[in-house]
Amino acid sequence: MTPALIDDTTLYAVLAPFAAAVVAPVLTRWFKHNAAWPLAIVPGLIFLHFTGFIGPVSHGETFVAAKAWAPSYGVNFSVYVDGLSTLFALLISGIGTFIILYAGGYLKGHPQQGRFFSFLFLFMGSMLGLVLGNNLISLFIFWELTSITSFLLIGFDNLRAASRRAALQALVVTGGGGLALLAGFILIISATGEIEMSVLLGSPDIIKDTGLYLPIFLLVLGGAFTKSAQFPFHFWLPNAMEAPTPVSAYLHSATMVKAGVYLLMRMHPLLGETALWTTVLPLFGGVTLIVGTLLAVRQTDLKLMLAYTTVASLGLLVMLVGTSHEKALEGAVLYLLAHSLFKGCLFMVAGTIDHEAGTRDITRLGGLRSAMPITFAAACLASLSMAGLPPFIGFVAKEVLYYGTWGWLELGLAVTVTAVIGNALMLVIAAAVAIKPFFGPKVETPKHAHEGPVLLFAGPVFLSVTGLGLALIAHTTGELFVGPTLSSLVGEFKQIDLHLWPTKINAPLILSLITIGLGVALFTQLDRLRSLVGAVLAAIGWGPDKGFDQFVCGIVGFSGWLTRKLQNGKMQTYMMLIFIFTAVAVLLPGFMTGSLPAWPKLPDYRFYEWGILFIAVLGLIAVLIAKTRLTAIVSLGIQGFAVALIFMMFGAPDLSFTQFMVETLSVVILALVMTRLNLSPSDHRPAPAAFLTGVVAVAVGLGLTLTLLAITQQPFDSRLSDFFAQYSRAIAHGRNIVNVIIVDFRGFDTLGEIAVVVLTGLCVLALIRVRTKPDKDGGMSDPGPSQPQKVEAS
Amino acid sequence: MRTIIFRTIAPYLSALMVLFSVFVLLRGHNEPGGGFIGGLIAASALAIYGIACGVASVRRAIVFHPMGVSGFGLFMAALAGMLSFFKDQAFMTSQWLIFHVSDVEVALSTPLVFDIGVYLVVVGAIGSIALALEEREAD
Amino acid sequence: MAGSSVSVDLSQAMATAPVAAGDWLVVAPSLITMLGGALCLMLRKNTDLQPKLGIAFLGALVLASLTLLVRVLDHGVITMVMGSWLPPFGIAFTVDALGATLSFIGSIVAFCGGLFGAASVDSTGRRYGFYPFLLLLMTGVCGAFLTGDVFNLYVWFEVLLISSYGLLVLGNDRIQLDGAVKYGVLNLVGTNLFLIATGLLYGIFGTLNMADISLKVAALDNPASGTLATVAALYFLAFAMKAAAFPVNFWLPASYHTPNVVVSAVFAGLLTKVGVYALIRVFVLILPASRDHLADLIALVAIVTLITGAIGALAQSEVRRLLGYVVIAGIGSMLAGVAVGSTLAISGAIFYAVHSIVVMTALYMAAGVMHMLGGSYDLRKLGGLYRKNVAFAGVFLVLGFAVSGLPPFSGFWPKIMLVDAAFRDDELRFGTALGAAILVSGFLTTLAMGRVWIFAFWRGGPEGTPDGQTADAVEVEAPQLSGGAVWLPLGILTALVVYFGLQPEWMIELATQGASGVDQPFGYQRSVFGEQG
Amino acid sequence: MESGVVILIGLFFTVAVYLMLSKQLVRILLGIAILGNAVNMLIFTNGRLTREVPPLIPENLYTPATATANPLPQALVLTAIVISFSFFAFLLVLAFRAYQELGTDEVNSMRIAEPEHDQNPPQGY
Repeated sequence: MTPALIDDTTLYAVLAPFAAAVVAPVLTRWFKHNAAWPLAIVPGLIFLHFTGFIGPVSHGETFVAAKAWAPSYGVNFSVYVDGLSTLFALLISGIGTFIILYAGGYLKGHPQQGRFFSFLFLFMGSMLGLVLGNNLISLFIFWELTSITSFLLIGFDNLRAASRRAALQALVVTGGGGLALLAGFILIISATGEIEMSVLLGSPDIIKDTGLYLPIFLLVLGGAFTKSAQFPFHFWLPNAMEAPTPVSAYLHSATMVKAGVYLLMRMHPLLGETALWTTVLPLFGGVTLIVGTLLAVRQTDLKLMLAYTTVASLGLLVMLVGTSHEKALEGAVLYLLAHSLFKGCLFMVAGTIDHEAGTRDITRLGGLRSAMPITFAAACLASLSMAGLPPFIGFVAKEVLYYGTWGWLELGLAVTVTAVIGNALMLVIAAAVAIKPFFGPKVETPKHAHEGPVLLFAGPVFLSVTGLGLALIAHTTGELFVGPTLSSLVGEFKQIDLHLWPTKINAPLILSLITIGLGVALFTQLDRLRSLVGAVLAAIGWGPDKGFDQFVCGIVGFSGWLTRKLQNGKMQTYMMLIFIFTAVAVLLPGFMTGSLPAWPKLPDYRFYEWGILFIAVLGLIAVLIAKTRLTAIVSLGIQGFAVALIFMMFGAPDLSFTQFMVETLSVVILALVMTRLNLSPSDHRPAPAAFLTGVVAVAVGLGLTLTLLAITQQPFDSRLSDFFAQYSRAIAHGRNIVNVIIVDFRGFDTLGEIAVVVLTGLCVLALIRVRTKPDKDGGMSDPGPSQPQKVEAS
Repeated sequence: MRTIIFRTIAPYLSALMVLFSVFVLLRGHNEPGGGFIGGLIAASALAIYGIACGVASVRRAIVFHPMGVSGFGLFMAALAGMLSFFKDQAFMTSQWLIFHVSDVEVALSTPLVFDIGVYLVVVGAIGSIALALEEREAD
Repeated sequence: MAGSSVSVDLSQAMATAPVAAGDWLVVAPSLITMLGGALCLMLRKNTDLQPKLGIAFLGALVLASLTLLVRVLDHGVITMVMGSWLPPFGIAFTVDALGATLSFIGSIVAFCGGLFGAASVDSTGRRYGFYPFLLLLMTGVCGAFLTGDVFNLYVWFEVLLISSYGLLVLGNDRIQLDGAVKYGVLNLVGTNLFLIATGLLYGIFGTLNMADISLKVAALDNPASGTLATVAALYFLAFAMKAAAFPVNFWLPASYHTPNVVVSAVFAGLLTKVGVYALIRVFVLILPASRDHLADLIALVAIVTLITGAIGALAQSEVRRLLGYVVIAGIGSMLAGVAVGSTLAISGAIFYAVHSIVVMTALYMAAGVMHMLGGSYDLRKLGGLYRKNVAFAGVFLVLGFAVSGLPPFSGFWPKIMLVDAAFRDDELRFGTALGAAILVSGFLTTLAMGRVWIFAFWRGGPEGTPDGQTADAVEVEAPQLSGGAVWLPLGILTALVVYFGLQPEWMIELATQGASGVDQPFGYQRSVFGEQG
Repeated sequence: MESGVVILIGLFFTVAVYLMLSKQLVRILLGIAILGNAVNMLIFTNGRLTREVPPLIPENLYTPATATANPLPQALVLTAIVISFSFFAFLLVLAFRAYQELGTDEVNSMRIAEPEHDQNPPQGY
């Protein structure tokens, strides 16, 4: 199955939403909310483009298209079209079309509607890039882009703290997982040397053979589980309900949260079917399924109920993928399809109810059946599918998945029981969502409820009807969508035979009946179940959601504590550390590499030369113990002049003169400054501090002495100086070699040096002439870029 | 400090020092000396003059702001190295113009111009620092 | 030649072949800025002319360094020895892809700083040398990037250091004086360590030319031991200080938030990167054996710098101080590249340096705009900026994501290159930990930048504004910002961030060329000494 | 020839570091001045020492008649002297201004840029 190379149209299809994102605000400015109609054409066309792949893909063909992006690093912008990516691309663009329409109605009149469209399109493009991505790096880029764009979408209602929190939470959780995924991908690339998914899939054992399977598996899982909200990372998903409903309907049906499931499905041929895979995935998936459904039961907010069932569904999908059993995988594909359709529809319904009635709390809703007949119909169809009743696609999915779990030997029973309980609870929620708001007596709602405009009901109707239609033509559905996708999952071409109605009474059918019975029973006890779950959660009193707050709060607090310890504001500490490192740097290598100098011979200095050295030492000691500023200044001068004499002693008159002048000027400036700077020059160092600083100082001095001795005991390469001596007069016309070096041989140093001198003059001028402005707020002044004019002193 | 004697001799002393500094500058290529040391001497001259007769009179005497002089010195030094551009040689390749004026050899060269630039930079910058500090002293 | 000279064979001492005018590009960045700085200084009192003149020279600098880069890419490494003296006797400027790239990006940042300064530096600031300081700072920066002589490198370090002192104290606020004392003393110690190491190196080899030293080092039997080991340790300490690597980074958080924000912006972009550049130049080109020797230590320093930097950012509520720590975290990434030392790692470090130069400058400028719009740098007092200026909010978001290393912005590519290189390194004891630290640091930075965005932009107003509402102050029309001088530089830099993110190929190629230029130094050496070298 | 001066240089470094580890700015400055001298002598010594023969070429010759002191380190030190003097002058004035404005000469009490009671950043979202 070598993929065929196709033209770039598919690449442009991925980029089209990004272009639409640019146009959207403009169109919205012109057409207001009706801009949704022209904008919806974009995903519509993308959908059409991908329908073209359905036929060939169902025959087992695959395609790639690629453009070089960063070829020096092996990164291409490339797509890989097979059953799995086609299914996802169709869901993303298909549901996306209706989400755009729905957003047009839902945010009608909102001042930032254009921006909202933009964000949606950006997200759509990222999602398409993700599911079609062939190059691991470009796949990852789109993966992170979905995190970024969902951050913007979830926080769209930015003035509310809850929205901001949810957005940050989504970013932190999915972004953090993304880093794990990146690490995993980089490991794959460096271990296998391959970067294209299609190539990797061509040799399924390539990762398992590297010996890095475990870290890669864990890191990829880290990405997938956070994105697909597996327990214990599930908490960000319900919180993301703070976003406007179109966002929830899109992100939580077929896109964002399915990205993790997509990744697991995509990597299944590479990472699946190992003991690790078939243990870890069912375990986390199962727990997520049960936790999700139970938490859903507790809610009374329509959107939150749906959000938690989304968590549960994702758990179910992960569990099924985790079995690595072919029939269960088939069930997963079908359930994925069914879930995308009914969940997308139900979210939109919830949003419409909220929009039209002013609330989405099921305890405050009722009897909307007659006021909103079309919405009601759509809600019924979708929740029947969700409940897993015939003749809907949800039913078909459930049959197949039971078949798969039941037939799976290892942990079949546990998985089946988990699935049954989960599905029963799912049925409870489905019933609650469809029945509570619409049936019963009419309840007074904040807004007078009536049917929404076509923009609002087009999506729900279409999606729910599709859910019905796909079930009615089950065989074709299986042939065109499920089979090809399953082929991608198992890594070989599969054709399946799907029926709506079971042909005989078998285990799955019985399990279905048990599920329905259990579900109906639980639904009658919904209120008691709800208070029970509530009581249990109250007893636990902690959840990962609270944990997130503690994490952020904790890390900020810890950072503050640590930073104030490390950067304590005391320059003495800073200096101390730096000189300790200096001492280490000058002492340690010498001792470690054994390059200590030989014991020095007593130099044959003359009497007066010893005298000069002695004066220098005297000056140093005097500076060290100086008690008054006059002695300090004078003794500083003494050591400086002694240095000048040393230069003279070793044949450096230029140096000596300059040192002499510089030292004089230093002393003069010091004296000028010190008359103003009223200092008590006695050193208030307590004995331990004096000892410690003394040790450091001696260590630095000793280290440098040893190094310098070692170097000067080696022979010297005087090539440079010989050259200068030879050509100083002959070519450069100067008899003072030092001066010739300064102005000619190494004149560029001097140019830099005089720049330093000029700058020093200017610095001092800037320091002295500009008068400090009084602080506005005592201490912590806040100098802005647009400061008031400073007073000048002269 | 500001005794009458000091104030009287300071201008002459300063003038003498400036003269000496120019001498040191010019002989630098062949004997100990050069732009730096010359500049430092001249800056000291300005400082002494300033202490004796006040900063204002120094400023009047040198016409330009010392930082301007310093900037000009830098400009000149950098330009001096660029002449070689026109001879297709590398930056700072020295150019010499040597001619004889009645037995005295006079050498004009880019290193000399460069050294004068150095001199001006040092006079300007160090002089500016000294004057600024002295001015601070006065108020 | 006049009659007073003896006959000498010039070709023994000097390069006699004519120098192509194009080779003068090597010194053009230094000369343009130096002449410009001198001119601005002479016209110091004309505060209206200063910005125009300064920006014109900075524009010329951008053009010159771009042309230089193009020429280096066409011709390979270019060397020009000042005074035409044969290397290693004269001072050589040897420009390879690494130096040319950094000097080009640095010039852009300086140009943007010059523009921004026209809006944010008042006439006193201009009078007391903003433009001369900025121009001469660039003399130092470009000189450091382009020179091929160790002592000359020291001189340029000092030029940029003293210019930075001037910029830092410009305005003389109390907080500035406080910051300047710490910055001044600590950095002076750093450059003195550099000078000591250079002096010792001269004592060992008797030469100062980098290519010459690298040849001599390569000829040694055991190039990582003896006194050379001490020199390497000193160089590492000195450059780590310059680069603000933990635990010798104190000067940066103590001072970067004190000056005028445009000064912080230019500092954040350029100063620390010069230290990183010097590390790459010295440890990869000249002392490769010492790098191998110190690799584990460098890796450890990189890890700690990455983490403490990001942690420090989380601990701040003053935006500029926060950004200061983000700079430090970025230094950790570049050090990681030096620690790993493969071509991929070095090119990652170079790309990261380019990214960091651009994005950090832009972020500080953005902080300045936040202050202009919101009246404060404090996260507690900021809020509602999203409502006040959406375009600016978008710019900030892009920069925030870029600095966190999220795609599709400039920080992403060097990050994956560095992580990849770290994971591949089998010799390094902390290879995996190093890669992980880069990722974790990015994660923490995301959190820090996300919090800035949430507080300063999304929130309705300063602390205390009721949930779901906007503060009255936010509703007030935003103050008129002085147009192009603010938005143009911010726009240019943000555009670069996006461009490097979406079209990384050019920069990856440049960085790879830069990296192979230092880790296979034949081209560099040949450029200095000709074929026989 | 070098050993005596080398030991003196070590002493210079020791005194400089000891002074720079003081908390009084003026002592730190004295330390900086001495550090500059120490570094200059270190470079000078690295070029090896020769007694009393300055690197000058006699008027009648084109190269020095005898072995002279090594001119290159002298030139380097000349550059370094001027630079370290510049920095010293700047820091001196800076210290004076800091004392004037901040009212203290103890570096540990200079806490405007990094205030002592620095609060943690805001919590919440």
